[in-house]
Amino acid sequence: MTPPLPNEQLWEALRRMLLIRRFEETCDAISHEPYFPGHHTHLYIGQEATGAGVAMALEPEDVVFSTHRNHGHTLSRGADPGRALAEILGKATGYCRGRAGTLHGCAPELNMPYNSAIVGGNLPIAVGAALTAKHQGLSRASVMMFGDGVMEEGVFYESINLASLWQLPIILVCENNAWPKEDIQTSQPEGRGSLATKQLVNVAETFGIPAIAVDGADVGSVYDATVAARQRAVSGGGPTFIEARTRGWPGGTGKTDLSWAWGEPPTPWHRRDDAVLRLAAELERSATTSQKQLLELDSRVSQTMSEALQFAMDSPYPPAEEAYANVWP
Amino acid sequence: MTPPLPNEQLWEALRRMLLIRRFEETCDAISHEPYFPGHHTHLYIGQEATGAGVAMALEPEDVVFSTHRNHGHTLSRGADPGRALAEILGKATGYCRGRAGTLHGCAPELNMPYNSAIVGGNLPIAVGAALTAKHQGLSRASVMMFGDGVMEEGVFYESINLASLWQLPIILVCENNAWPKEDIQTSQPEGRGSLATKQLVNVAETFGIPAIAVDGADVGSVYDATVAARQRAVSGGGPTFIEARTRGWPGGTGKTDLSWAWGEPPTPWHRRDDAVLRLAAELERSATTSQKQLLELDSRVSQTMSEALQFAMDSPYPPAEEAYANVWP
Amino acid sequence: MVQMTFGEAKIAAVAQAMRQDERVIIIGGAAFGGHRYMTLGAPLVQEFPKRVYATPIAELGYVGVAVGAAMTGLRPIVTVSTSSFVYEAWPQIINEAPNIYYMTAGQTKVPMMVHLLTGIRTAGAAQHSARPQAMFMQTPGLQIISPATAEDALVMVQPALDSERPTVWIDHALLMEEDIRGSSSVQGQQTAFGKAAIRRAGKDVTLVTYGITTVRGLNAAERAAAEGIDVEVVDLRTLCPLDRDTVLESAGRTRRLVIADECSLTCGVSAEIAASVAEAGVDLAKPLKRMNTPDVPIPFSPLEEQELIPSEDKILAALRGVM
Amino acid sequence: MVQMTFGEAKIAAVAQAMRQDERVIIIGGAAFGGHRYMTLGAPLVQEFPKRVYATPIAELGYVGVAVGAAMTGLRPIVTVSTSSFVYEAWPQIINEAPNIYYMTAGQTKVPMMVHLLTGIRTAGAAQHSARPQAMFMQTPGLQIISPATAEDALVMVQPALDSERPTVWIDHALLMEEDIRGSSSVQGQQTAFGKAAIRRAGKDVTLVTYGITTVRGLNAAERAAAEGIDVEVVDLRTLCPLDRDTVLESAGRTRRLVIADECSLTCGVSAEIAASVAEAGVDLAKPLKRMNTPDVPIPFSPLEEQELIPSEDKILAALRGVM
Ligand SMILES: Cc1ncc(C[n+]2csc(CCOP(=O)(O)OP(=O)(O)O)c2C)c(N)n1
Ligand SMILES: Cc1ncc(C[n+]2csc(CCOP(=O)(O)OP(=O)(O)O)c2C)c(N)n1
Ligand SMILES: [Mg+2]
Ligand SMILES: [Mg+2]
Repeated sequence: MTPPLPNEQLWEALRRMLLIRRFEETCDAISHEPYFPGHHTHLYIGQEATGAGVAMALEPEDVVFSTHRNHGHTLSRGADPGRALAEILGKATGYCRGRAGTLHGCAPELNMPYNSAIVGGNLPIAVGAALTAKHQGLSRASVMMFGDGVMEEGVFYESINLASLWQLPIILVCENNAWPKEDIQTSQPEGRGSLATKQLVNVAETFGIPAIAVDGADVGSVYDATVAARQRAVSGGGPTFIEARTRGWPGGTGKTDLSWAWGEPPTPWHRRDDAVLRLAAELERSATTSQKQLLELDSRVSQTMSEALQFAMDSPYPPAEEAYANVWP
Repeated sequence: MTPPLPNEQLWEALRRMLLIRRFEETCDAISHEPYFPGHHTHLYIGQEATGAGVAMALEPEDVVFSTHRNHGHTLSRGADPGRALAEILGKATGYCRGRAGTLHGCAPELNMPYNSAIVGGNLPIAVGAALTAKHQGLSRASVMMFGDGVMEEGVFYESINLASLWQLPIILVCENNAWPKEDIQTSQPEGRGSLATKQLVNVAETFGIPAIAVDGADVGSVYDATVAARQRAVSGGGPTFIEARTRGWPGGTGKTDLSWAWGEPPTPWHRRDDAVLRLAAELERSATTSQKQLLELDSRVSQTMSEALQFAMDSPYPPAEEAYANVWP
Repeated sequence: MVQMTFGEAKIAAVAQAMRQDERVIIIGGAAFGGHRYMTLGAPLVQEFPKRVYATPIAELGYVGVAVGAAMTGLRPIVTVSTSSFVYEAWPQIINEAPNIYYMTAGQTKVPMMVHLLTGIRTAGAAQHSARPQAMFMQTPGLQIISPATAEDALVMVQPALDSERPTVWIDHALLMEEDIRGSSSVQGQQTAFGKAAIRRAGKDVTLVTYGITTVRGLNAAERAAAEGIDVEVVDLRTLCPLDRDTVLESAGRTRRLVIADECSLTCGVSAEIAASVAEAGVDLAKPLKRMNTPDVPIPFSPLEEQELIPSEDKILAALRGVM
Repeated sequence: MVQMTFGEAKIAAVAQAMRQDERVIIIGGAAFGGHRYMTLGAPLVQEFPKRVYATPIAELGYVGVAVGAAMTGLRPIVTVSTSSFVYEAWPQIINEAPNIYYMTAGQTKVPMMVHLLTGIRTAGAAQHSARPQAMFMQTPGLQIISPATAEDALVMVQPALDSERPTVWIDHALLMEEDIRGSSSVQGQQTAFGKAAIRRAGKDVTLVTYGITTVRGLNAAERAAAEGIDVEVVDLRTLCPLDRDTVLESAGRTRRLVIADECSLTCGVSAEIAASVAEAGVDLAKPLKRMNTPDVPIPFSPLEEQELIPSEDKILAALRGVM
């Protein structure tokens, strides 16, 4: 594969992806500690290339929306990992002073104004942000990052129909982590992967929306597709649907050793589907980058992450009385 | 066109269609009388062939669901016009003792158990009736008659996805009275015709549901499609989507004169799109049926309709206190 | 004194808001009058053709679009027409819009308004007669306005928009028929936004009303006066904020209380008023009375339907009942 | 005396109902325990693999499917998991299911049950902490059960199904943790379906509770007893039917009343209890008190969240407050 991104950008992509990986591994490690609020986190492991590829194709003025699986989206958009983790721990230094938590992670100052944890909750909201852009003649895109499960909810269809009818500047990034379907148990309690369509892109096309499926673990493909979609959006060409296909992380595989990229990955998933290892391997093979440089990047990122954890742990909770702040009369 | 139905069945189809026409003209005529409750009725004029064609292809054990535009569905299923009109007038002799009215017309005794007036309200309910049939191994179909507008509501997609995933015995009859789209003002206050898809059948196909578009003003085509769909349903073949295309009745054209069928119809709509006139003309041309026979049928039907009106007018209202009947504690 | 019908006044208020602020748009079409008054909103479409977005039949979708448009710089007014259709948009109105300001610790605002034609409009049957206001009151983060007079329709839209809160406008399908022109009973009430109005001063009994029951209540009060019962009519005007103070003060003074409310009885608006009065320990001479629609789905048939509506007659009977 | 946890008891009740009646199926998967107790429903899937329908993420669709299945011969129990997701299904639960029996003049019944894990479950934040019960109480035609003890979970499912009414089962995400085994405070209460239970007799003050507040209320009552306050705990058990009589009788006897309710204050369940007591003219020695979650969206951050919950401590404080 020829990298579609110049090397220094691939390097930056890897940095963001590694940061997400180390962040999520940290969340995973502490998620059973008594101070960790809530019962589970939705991690972005395996999907890092999608988050990074999309984010790198966007401009600061674009408005980005996410889902319950948002850690990777805020980080790749440039969120500070300390404040992001503080939010997840319910601390006052979090992006929403601990009000939002893991499920609702967003960063208004980075043009990620709000996050719904309801499957499909943000879909029409993102279309509304696109309406603002079009109505006011602004040159910016609205970007909706969402899971394949959203396409089981009716609101998805209402939303894309509006986006298509009104030709709004929106990029619909469907992160299909249930790909390929044959890998998926369709009788899961929550019915993930339970859509009767053969190809997700067909759905968008049926609604007159240009659609493309890309390898979501390949940052270059994601980046290219997003650049094209953004170009379409800001030039009045309306919505684009991007299906970013990844195979769900099996979970429970512990801390990633970056040297697996040129060594022996412990599972087939790591070999085939781990976006971080794949990009590291590619860079390593490209001869512009040494193993040492890669390991140094990793230790810088890991250091950043330790500091972030320390920051989050040291941060105070908002006091009980603050519960009544920001309440309308 | 070769009639796909034998002549006596076409004759029966015409009888049902004429009954619907005279019924709806009656509703139209009295809808501004002070005793007429409510502010508007949704008439079935122009769509009679769809109602009759579907109904004649069904068996009594099939379960049929409708919408706000239900008069033609209940009548073609065999409802007594007197009791149907009594319901519309809120009388105690109506199919639901006046509780349902025009918007909610149904006839539980004819296996039309309930009617929602919410756009899309009955869609998942009809899928549920199909689930009962499949779960209990019953040889019957669930039939959902609905307008094209339903496809703008998300619940439509949730419903057909379930029907397709579970391969349920349901016939989805979409009465597209906004056909062809170019005829439609898409900026109507209620946004009718506002779907970004080119062909409605594509939507069903995308969800893996066999789909066919037929001329909804041609009773034979509707009948044929429904027979095939029912066959598929009861033999375990799952759902079918039928798009029955009609051009909306322009309204305000007064009482139909059946002799227009072989004479001079007053408007292009009557010439091209009036299902009743088209079938009458066809029968008249077929030489098995004389103009006299046709006019006699019409006067018998009109007589039935006058008696129905009289019955409905003479019927009492349920008394005020009955408001508290059928209330759960 | 405003010389407009209620329907005219509300359109005038929206037009005024649109003239003053480019960010105000309409999503859902100009369905302020519902089916029966299709043409009511026509002047808005004429004056602002590019700012009225007609939509597909997709309430959840287009209400959500309004939420997103509001948080990114517009000020949408969403028209849902008959309020029963708002149930389709429930996830956005109950679980998104009202939480956003709080959940982002005040960083993101959702200045939008949702207009609903609520109420037992006659012949709407069970599915077109919704009175969802008490459900909204259960939802922290929503502002709820319920103007009952032409003058209030004129003066309440702008402050509701200015508040930048997601606001539900509880209109009533029959208010347009009531043609409440400026009259002695409504004129000059320059009540502050969020405050109840004493529509009629009285000393014998307090009648709490809002929306359509204000109209019916004022009529009932006139008839009660003829019987020698001097009724004070307190029109709540907004359901959130809820002006408990004015209610408590009035009821404390008259020591008798009737609450007229078209919601179903259980957990309706009147339940909250009654509970607040009980909790405040207002010393009543006789137990208070709620005059609500009973806990019954709304029938289509006219006599049955009339039986259930908290009508002028029934309000009058309730007033007599607490004397 | 039942020796089961609450979670075990509810699964046992459902299993029993399924054994007795072939028509009972589960739609939505066996999500009776939510995320945290994924495995709770596993025995149901094992015993009845063909009668548990896992669904796509399409609450409106699959609740509607249950409505249609119920009216044509099945008796579906729908599991929505976290109750916040039920807002997606609002049109079917509020505007279809409860109207059908009435609108068809008794011809068509909808014997279905919707199971919801409601409540402030900790760290659910604003969008996963819904307490929608008062909204359901505003909806004529819905039956609402809210078992708080293992024994009630065991005995209430069957009559709810037998009633052939659309029923909402208000469960609480934290009840499973409470592990209320049969204990002296709950045993032997063979209270009829639709009747409240006096969980603890007392003479000084009546405490009305349901669901999770029954657990907290009983603990608070024990602590109050240590302070010499003898609390009578009335557990409502069903919210519709609502057993006002037992509440009125108890409050009339103790002449003091606290209502503990996790709903937001305004128009919550407690508002209805308070209004009913006020309307009945029960003569209280001190004004009643509602102990609710304040009208605030639920924050994620733990101290803020704890501040809002009607906890045992807060209920105790309210009890002291009416003495
Ligand atoms: C309306 C609604 N229903 C159910 C849930 C519970 N839930 C949370 S995540 C999830 C799965 C979503 O799948 P997908 O969109 O593919 O996202 P993924 O987790 O795979 O990234 C579900 C069902 C919810 N949050 N909202
Ligand atoms: C959820 C909902 N939204 C809006 C309406 C108002 N409404 C009644 S009929 C109708 C148009 C429906 O169009 P279509 O389904 O094509 O049926 P047609 O009237 O053309 O037969 C609308 C919008 C409604 N009843 N329910
Ligand atoms: Mg997924
Ligand atoms: Mg149509």
